[in-house]
Amino acid sequence: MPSTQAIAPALRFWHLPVDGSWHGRALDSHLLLNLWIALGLFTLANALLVIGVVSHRRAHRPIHKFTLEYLPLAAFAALFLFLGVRANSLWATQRYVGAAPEALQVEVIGMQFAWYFRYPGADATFGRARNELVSPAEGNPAGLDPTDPDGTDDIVRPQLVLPAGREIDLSLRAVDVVHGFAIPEMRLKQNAVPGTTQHIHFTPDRPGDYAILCTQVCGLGHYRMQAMLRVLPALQFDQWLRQQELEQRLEAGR
Amino acid sequence: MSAPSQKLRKSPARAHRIARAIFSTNHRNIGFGYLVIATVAVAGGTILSWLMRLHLSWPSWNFPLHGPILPEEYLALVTMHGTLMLFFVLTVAPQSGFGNLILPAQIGARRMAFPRLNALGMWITATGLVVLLCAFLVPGGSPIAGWTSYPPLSATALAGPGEGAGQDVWLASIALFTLGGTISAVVMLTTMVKLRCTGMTWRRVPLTVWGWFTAALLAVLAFSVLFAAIVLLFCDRHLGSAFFIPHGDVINSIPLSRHGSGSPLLWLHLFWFFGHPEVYIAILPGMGLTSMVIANFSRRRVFAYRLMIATTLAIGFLGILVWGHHMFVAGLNPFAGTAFAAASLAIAVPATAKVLSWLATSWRSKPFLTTPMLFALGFVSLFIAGGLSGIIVAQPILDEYLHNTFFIVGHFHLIMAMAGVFGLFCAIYYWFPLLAHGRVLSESLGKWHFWLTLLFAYTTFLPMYFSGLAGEPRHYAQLTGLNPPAQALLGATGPAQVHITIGAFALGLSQLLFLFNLIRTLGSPAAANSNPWSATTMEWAPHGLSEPSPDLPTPVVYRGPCHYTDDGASFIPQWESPQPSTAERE
Amino acid sequence: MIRRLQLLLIIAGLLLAFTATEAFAQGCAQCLDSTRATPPAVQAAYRHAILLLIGAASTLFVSGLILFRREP
Amino acid sequence: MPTILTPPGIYQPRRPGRPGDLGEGDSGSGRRPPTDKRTGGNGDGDNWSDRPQGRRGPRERLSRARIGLFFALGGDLMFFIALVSVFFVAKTSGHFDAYSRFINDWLPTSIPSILWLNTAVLLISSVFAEIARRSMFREADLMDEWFGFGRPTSRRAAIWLSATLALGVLFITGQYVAWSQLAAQHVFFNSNASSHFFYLITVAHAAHLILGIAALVTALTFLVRSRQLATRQVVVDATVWYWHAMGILWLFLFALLEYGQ
Repeated sequence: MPSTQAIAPALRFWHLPVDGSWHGRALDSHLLLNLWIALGLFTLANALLVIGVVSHRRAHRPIHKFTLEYLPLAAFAALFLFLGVRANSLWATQRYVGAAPEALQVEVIGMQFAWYFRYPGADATFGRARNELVSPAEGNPAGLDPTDPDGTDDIVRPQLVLPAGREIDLSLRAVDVVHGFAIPEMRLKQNAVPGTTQHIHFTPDRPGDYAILCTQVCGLGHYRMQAMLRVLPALQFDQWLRQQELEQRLEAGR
Repeated sequence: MSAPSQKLRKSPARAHRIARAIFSTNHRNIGFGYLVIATVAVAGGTILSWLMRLHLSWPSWNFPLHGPILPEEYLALVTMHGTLMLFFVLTVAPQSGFGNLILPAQIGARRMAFPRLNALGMWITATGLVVLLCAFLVPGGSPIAGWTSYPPLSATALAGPGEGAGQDVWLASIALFTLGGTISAVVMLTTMVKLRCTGMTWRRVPLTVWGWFTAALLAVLAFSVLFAAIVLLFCDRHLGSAFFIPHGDVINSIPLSRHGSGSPLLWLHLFWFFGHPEVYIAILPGMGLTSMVIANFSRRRVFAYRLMIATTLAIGFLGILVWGHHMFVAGLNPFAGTAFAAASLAIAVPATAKVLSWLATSWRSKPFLTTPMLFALGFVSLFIAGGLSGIIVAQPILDEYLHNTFFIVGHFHLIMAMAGVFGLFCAIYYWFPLLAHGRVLSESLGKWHFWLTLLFAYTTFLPMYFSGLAGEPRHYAQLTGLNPPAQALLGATGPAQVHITIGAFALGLSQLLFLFNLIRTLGSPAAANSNPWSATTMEWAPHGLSEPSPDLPTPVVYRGPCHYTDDGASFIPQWESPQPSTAERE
Repeated sequence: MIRRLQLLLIIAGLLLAFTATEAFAQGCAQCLDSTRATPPAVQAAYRHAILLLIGAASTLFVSGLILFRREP
Repeated sequence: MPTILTPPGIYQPRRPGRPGDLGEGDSGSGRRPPTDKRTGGNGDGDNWSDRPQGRRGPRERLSRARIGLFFALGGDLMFFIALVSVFFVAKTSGHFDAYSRFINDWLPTSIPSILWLNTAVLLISSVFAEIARRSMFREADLMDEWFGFGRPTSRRAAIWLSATLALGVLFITGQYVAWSQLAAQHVFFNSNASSHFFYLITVAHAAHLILGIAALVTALTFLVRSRQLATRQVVVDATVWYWHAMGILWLFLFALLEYGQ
């Protein structure tokens, strides 16, 4: 699998942002392969079209051969099969199986028109959450149930902070309408459908700030429904998390 | 009481003519009616798209008499643009419009089956368009949920402006559309099955008819499913049911307390079960026409004619099985994603066969590069440009990055919108002599029109691929004032936005050339030549399109279409009897 | 020739459909906690619904085609 | 542009065409007996094989109407298929409560037993309709009419069709009774998930039956008014096939509601 530097010029040619996740490399190389093939076929087909039309001599017997009818077709079918199988192996590695049990659990809550992110806190279990209780104004954007002790140490933030190099298991929730959770620079996209929980897992490996977008039209504020993903080196992340837990404990104690 | 009768007595002929036009059951009037519907819709849709582009490129620009476009207004523009163009242009014009105008003549019938039903279908569709346009006037404005109207956004007025009366009007309009479309499809199917003239065996049927036939079959199957979905959504909106609304859904911190626990995914399934066949309904007639036109002006038989029939049917059939590829990241089970991807890539094979046939038919044939031929070739080019990206987004893992970005927008605008429009222009230039008493649209103006349209089609829609690859999502009212990383990511597409906008305006304005051509030609005197393109199909036969009357010879077909001598110098149309001796013997 | 082609295509389509629908389901297939996963009953229900739609539609499509072919 | 090879034009038989006559079948009075299923002339200057396909007399019009009806009903079937598939999903689906337990809140609606009666009524009406349809094609009576001895077919058919009409109206009334019974038990459309479907399915089917009743009325008026035997045959035939389709559809929907919940 080529490194990011190797395919950087290609990415730039196709206006693709550089990716910051492990599975992104494979996805990029497959995407680039597809794009080059598409570009090649587009040029070839249009060239054939133009040449065939402008050529001055008329070929007397029109071509009607079984080979000409089915061989190219078979070749294309093989090409599509190859691409499909290659794509599906990537799809399978990302989607057929869930995240490893030791992956960092984060819950993503989408609502008109903001993303919130919930960390399980010290007890590593999410507290009960109910949509009816969701109210960002009263400082409870996740709809935490106050009667549930597990929820007291849950950390809810409007910004997603993740450690580099560790697998992340996101579980997507939507409060009101369908939202599209997308991090283009992580080559990640999954709709958050109200009433269901959608899981998606990935491993960020390039520290930095990335954009989290909503990619499913969700109302008049759709275009400004964004959040920031900050990927920190593992140590800094641990510091950050410990600090958040501290703050949370203070809040709960109050 | 007496006033109207007075008026009638003043101009009885005029009133009579108007009444005849309105209550006419003649398939030509009905076909023209459909074309009028499509023209109104395409004009409206184009203007809406211009407003969208202006706002996307210069968000802070104040429109005269209105001020800046608000985000919800932008979404309303997107929704109405999509609905007008897809439902009332790309479905109505090629299928119902030219279907009614040309189809009967092409199968050697002088009329459609069930003429009254046919007229009813046209008027229901027209009502649907009027109702849709009313969405601009209702309080709250037109809907903002996009042409796919995903619930719960479309399921309650709480979800945003335009989701009240506007969404209801939208539902009513689309319900009418599906009704009219089904009626028209049933009429066309019966005509094609029963009214083919003597000798028009299924092997001799032109590919255009195969396109219409497959599209009509898909319409009958798909439209009623959409109608069912609309009924269910209406119940959710007004009768307190919860087919598409999940349990404990809270919108604007107001709980929608409903019995039962539905799922938005249910709507996605029903909608896309309709939505994907709909795409083929829009493009299949164009494919058929392209094959026939390229063959006619290359003076060659269609390369692999029977394979082309098979691929038309295969594309239609597989079109029923692939709707899930619109839902790869919408919460579909990943295994289902694989299955739908396989079916979608399977469609690429018959589609490739069609492209190969088009290339092989025109290959070194020294064709007559008339305007219809140029538009047919343009159709091929655009079909390739849009189809290749279709193979990319058919792969779930790549769709995970490209879904709902402008890459998709570019894809379906090239393969469906632009290819569809080129098919329409090809049909207009090709069949104009039939519909306008032998007048031929000016070739020089037509060629200018073609080259400008092709150039600006690519100028407008190719850059969308790149802005999509850069990550620009659909339905974004503006790409400014976002949070810093998003701004850094999407702000980069600024130049592309301006480029696309300019292209869109140029594309729209170059159609004025066509209007001018149309008006000028209609002003010119009628011509005599009944078959100016030396075509072989039945609609060009003497009296091909004339009214049914007992004194006209009954059409008889003796061979398949596209019989040309190898040097292309001469041809034998379908209606020429092979051995006149038998005729004398009778 | 074409009959064989059509038959092949239709069979291929049906096979595609029905092998595919084995996996058709909704919701969360990757949840670590089984309480959040979509219950198999629901997945089966979706599977049957999709099979029903595909089956009915393709039958009608083919029968329409047969009607067209049966007329001379 | 190239020249056209023009063999001499083929012989075209000219029919003495009445203005406005598109060769639509034939009025039962004159020319060929309407029971004659052959296409192809028998000497009387009215050679139907010279007519384009689709205009070759009553049989052609009949099969055209039937095929149109087939496609229309195919679309209609897809409508109900969509409803039923949603029914299957809604029946099993539920939600997770606060304690992460899966709650399936589907309460089967108790089907009023009068629906059994209605089903029987609908079946009998279908039988009557079939008798009416058959009687429109009984050859002896058709020949009678052709020879001008009154219109026995239409009289007999009209009686049976009115019986069908009566039973159809009875069925709709029965459905109404069923709805009011449920309403008396405070089961309304939006009571719960299954009641949605009960009302949705029964009302949708009732709407189709009301269309059928309108068609029956039309057919009866045609039986009384129309001069053309072929037209009467086509109208009655199409109406009755529609009626049968709705009867069969109801059997499936009723089985679904009775046993499918």
